[in-house]
Amino acid sequence: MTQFAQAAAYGVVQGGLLALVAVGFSLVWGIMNVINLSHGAFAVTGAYVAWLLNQHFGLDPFLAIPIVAVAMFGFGYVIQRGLINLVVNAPIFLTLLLTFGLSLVILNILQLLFTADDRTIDTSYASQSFVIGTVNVPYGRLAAFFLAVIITFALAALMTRTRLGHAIGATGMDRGAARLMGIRARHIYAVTFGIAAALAGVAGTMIATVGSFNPTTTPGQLTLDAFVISVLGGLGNMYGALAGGLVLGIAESIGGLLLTGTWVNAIAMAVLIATLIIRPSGLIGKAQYGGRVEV
Amino acid sequence: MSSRGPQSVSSSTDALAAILQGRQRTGREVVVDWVRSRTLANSWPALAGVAVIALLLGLQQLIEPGTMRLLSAVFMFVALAQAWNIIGGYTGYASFGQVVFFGLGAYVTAVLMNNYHVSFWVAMPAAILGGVLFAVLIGVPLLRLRGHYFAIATLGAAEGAREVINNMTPVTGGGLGITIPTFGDQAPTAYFGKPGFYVAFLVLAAASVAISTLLARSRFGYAMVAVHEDEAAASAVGINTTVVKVVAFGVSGAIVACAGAFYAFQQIEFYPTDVFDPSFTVLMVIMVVIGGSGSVVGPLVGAVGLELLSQFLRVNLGTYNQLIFGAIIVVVVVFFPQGVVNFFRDAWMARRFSLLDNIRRYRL
Amino acid sequence: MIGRPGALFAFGIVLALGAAACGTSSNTSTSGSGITFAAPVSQTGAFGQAEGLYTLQGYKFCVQTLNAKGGIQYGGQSHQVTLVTQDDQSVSATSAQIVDQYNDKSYKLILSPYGSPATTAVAPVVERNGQVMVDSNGADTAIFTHGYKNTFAVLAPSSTYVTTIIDTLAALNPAPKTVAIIAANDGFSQHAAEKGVSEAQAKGMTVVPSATAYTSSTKVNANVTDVSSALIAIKGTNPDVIIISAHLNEAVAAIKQASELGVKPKYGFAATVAPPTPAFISALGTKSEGVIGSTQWVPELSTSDSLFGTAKQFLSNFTNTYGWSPNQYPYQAADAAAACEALALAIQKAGSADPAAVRTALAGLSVDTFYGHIQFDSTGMNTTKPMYAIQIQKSAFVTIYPSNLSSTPANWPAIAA
Amino acid sequence: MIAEPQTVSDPILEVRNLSKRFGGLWALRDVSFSVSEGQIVGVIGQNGAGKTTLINVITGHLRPTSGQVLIGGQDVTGQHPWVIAHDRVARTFQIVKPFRGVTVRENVAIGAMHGNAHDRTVRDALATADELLALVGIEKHAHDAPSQLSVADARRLELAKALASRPKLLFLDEVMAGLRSQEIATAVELIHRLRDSGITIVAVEHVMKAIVSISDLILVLHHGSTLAMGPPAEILSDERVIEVYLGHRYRKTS
Repeated sequence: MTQFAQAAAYGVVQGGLLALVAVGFSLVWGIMNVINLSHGAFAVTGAYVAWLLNQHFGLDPFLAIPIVAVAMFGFGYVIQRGLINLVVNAPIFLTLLLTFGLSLVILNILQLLFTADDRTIDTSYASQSFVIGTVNVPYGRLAAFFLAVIITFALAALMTRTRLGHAIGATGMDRGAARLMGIRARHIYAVTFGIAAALAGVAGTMIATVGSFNPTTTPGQLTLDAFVISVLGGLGNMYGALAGGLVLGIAESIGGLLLTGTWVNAIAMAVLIATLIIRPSGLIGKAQYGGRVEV
Repeated sequence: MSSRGPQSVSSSTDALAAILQGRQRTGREVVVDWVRSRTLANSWPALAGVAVIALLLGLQQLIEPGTMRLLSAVFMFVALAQAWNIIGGYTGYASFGQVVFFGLGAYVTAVLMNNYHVSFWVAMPAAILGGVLFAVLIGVPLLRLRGHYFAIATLGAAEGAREVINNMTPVTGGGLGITIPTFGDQAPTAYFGKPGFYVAFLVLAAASVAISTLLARSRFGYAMVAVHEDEAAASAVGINTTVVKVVAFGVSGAIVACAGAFYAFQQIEFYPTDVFDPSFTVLMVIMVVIGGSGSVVGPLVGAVGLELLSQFLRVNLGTYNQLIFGAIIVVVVVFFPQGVVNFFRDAWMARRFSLLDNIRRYRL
Repeated sequence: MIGRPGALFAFGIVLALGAAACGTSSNTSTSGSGITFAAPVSQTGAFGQAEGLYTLQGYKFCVQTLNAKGGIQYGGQSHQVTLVTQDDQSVSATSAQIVDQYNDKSYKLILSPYGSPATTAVAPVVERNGQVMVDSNGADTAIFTHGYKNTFAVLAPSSTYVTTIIDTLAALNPAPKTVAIIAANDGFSQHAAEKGVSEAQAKGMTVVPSATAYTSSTKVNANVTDVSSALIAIKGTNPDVIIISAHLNEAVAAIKQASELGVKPKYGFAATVAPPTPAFISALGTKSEGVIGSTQWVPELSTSDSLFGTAKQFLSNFTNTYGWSPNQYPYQAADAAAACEALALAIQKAGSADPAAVRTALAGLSVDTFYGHIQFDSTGMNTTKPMYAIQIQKSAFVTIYPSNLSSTPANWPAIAA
Repeated sequence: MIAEPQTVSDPILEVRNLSKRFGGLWALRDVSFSVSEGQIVGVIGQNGAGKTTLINVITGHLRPTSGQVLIGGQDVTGQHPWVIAHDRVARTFQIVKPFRGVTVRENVAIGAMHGNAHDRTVRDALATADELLALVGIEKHAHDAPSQLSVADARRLELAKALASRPKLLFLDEVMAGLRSQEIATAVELIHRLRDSGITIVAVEHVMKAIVSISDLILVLHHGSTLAMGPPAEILSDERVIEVYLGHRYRKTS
């Protein structure tokens, strides 16, 4: 029972971290119909920015978040405006291939700059935990969890309450109509991708703080997680990533306790497939923006 | 109520009625007609195919065994790309988990040969059968999903299958890997060696190209295209879309499983992470899309071109090779979004070779 | 609709040209009395800028040193050595393909790629081609169970990685009474854990939560960054020491997540291959303090050879050449240099670079080197060579076992009570 | 069941109490009618009256919430579309659905090589396609991509595709919408020819004049329910139809 409670608690905070990884990916997919295979590369790039700030200026990773977000927004904006916009109307495979090639380029550059060594941002508190009964709740992942919740609600507010959000939503639903309303799709897409890149960077920073990262195995894992969570939660829904992340986090944590060895990974995939078959629109259901699903 | 209809049918002799009557031809007539219709002009793809195989068998006499191994890899990717194109290109169901058949084929072969000392020539057909059965098993539920959902579900199937193999340690060796006995009298089938595998993979590639070509020109090929374009319209003209999708998935899975069987025997020792490596799927997709999906030549060009390019860069650029490979993918996607082969075919027909047209087509 | 299979003929030509282009190696062989060592190395992919690079540095350093000392002497002549390498992109099948292509060029003397999986894939190729390989970084005992005659490993096999840790712990004061073992689901880690459990029991330690937990509840997938389920299985069993038989990712995750989950071993952590690498310290920061690791080589070794001198001299020369800190150096480079040296010594002994003669010489080799004693048993393993243990103290590797090589005492218990 | 004697008026299509609900909305409610072989039946109604839903449910593209569909006396309720297509039933789509990746000719050939009375080879199907393209008058576009067709020609392609599967019962979903009067005249003539060749036709139309002039029977749908059913003359004089559906505009134009 103690173990069960511990697994559940850890699953929740871990789920928050996973949600943080997925939220930007889900946004880009929902709005632009682009499966961004370089999402993990963006997260790791953000992690390196935070790591450099920490190494050279001793900046705390939480304080680095705004800087990372701004830097990654700029990077994402430029990549979308200068590159992805060139093929954004093409069938989805092409954007998929483009972002795959892009991630190869980014990750190999990172590898040459920083080597493939694992890195971490060392803080005195992130791996500490407070105790409730016999259950340990780690501060770092708890912070990531709250960050995920805050970002999700902030994003929801942005999408529903602001002009920018309406413009993004309108562009996601019908680009032609959006253009008639005077929305500059090129700019809006770039802003959307910039936001997603910034969110990826924030997720990367958190991963660097609570765990470790490298430019070889981390990015692929993050992209895969984001992919699974986005579908699980439901595409084009602002709360989808949060729901998907939490479900995956808790399922893996409790499943890992109940099943021996690494069977939990097989079970997780079975659950994913079952979800898709039974409820293809995801756990949350109806798309609130964009959410065009086509090949 | 009117009773004109039936009377007019009997009296009408117009063209429409003739069409509606249909063509009642016997199988014999069809065959005879087909044989008569064969000319040098319309048989040239088959002749060219035979000539290329002969050329490649001749080439084998000129090259070193290590180069044969490199070309074996090229042939294998030709088969994998053709297989992916059948489900992803023709039928329009983008499988992101096609490597699952590769891994299953490899493991069925290795388990049979290692645990039960079965001949490769029994294990390989068993691997193909396993691929087909698995395709039907997961295809029936998953092929109801469209687009991304199908993609992620197949990805999940591949990841899940790898974990199952990983945990069935008593049978598969799990994460400890598996070895096909090939030395001395332990070997159930004598190892092919590099020349043998060159021929084996060449035959596999040729067979996959032939299957793809024949499918493309058959009624089934048109059914796959119809399913790709519009399932409602396809089913309205009497195409059983479920059967078409499952069969296409099964044929694709069979080819990939067969490639996995040969690969397993060639490698001798391997781990689940080697043969369920998602980068095989990624390469299949890249080769098909960059070559040009939905055709026979596109995946062929994509597979040969990219595998040779990748090897060339690897040998000559050292540390920078994957960086440059990635950059080339980006450039090709931007300038040839419809695939290299489709671009040159369309450009040749329109006599207009403008890369800017390509960019204009898909940019925002 | 469906395109015509056009220009099929062109493919034959493209294939022929392409094959020719890809077959061209980036390095050229020397003529005359030169000898070529050929190695598939990882320059890109997972090991590209890490272990693969360290291995490559070890090979390069060895060949440079060899040539600077006049090459390999036999038959009254000196023979310069050329090192030929090709990137395998950290893919085992590519390693095997490269070795096959080396055979076309009559490169018969092979140095292994990095890691057990790649070495496992290359060994049968070497066997079939009549090449001979000295293995520097593939420790999985499974490599040596297939009766291959042409593969020789200078490093101690996987079976010693955890047993050495157990022996180290048993010699410490206080010696742990209970240990927990987390093991990755790969051959190398599982074999190491299996031997470790029996060694622990032989030393009177109890393995918690159970002796077979490393195959079930504390088994984790290789290369994962979340091992929380294994830690939760350990939580409550209160082991004195947690041993991680895995690679870098799992070891780093285990130590970080143990802190998060309040899984606190009474004395400290130990791990197999991760601690004696600079990356371990960079990935864990201050949490790497006090972690014990088993290693193939320490610079305090008393043996020496005419090529590299003493172990200490090797360390200072190598770290100067490649810009490493003498406190944080990659032991993989020492493995690699030792493999290269063993090959050179065998050639010298055989008086020939003929692979069959070199193979025979390797089989009968028995020498002391900077790396320790090198002698192969009938399966090709260097079973005479023990492993050692280091502890990370103030971000530096400190040798703590065996005691005769240790100048600084272990910081123990590593975790403050 | 006792086998009834075969008569000319034996219904080829019988719809019994058909209902279809989307969420809280009844797209079809308790619709019943039957069609005899050789008839032309017109289905009219406002936007959202349930006309297309009716075709979709009968041809198997949607499952009915309740009710039955019998084709040639066989219950086909809830069958897959291709099963129904194999009963020699064909349809066109209001929003044309050409197979975009292939030529106009191949589009029609796909129709001819599947279904119940299909051609056995691709060559035969292409020959059938050529004949049908000539029949509907777009033979000069045979090798074009469907996207290059005009609206009227795209509708012709849709019709040729449906005919290629050699139907006995054909559903036409607004084949005359958006056509100019000359084109409508051609279409009307074509529908007559189809019927004369033995095809039973159920045509959903907005273009009142044309459909009324050729139909044997008119079904008027209103909010998913049957408002009226009968011969054209009866329908045109039906006060409810005039008030509720046809409105003043029709009276004006006629």
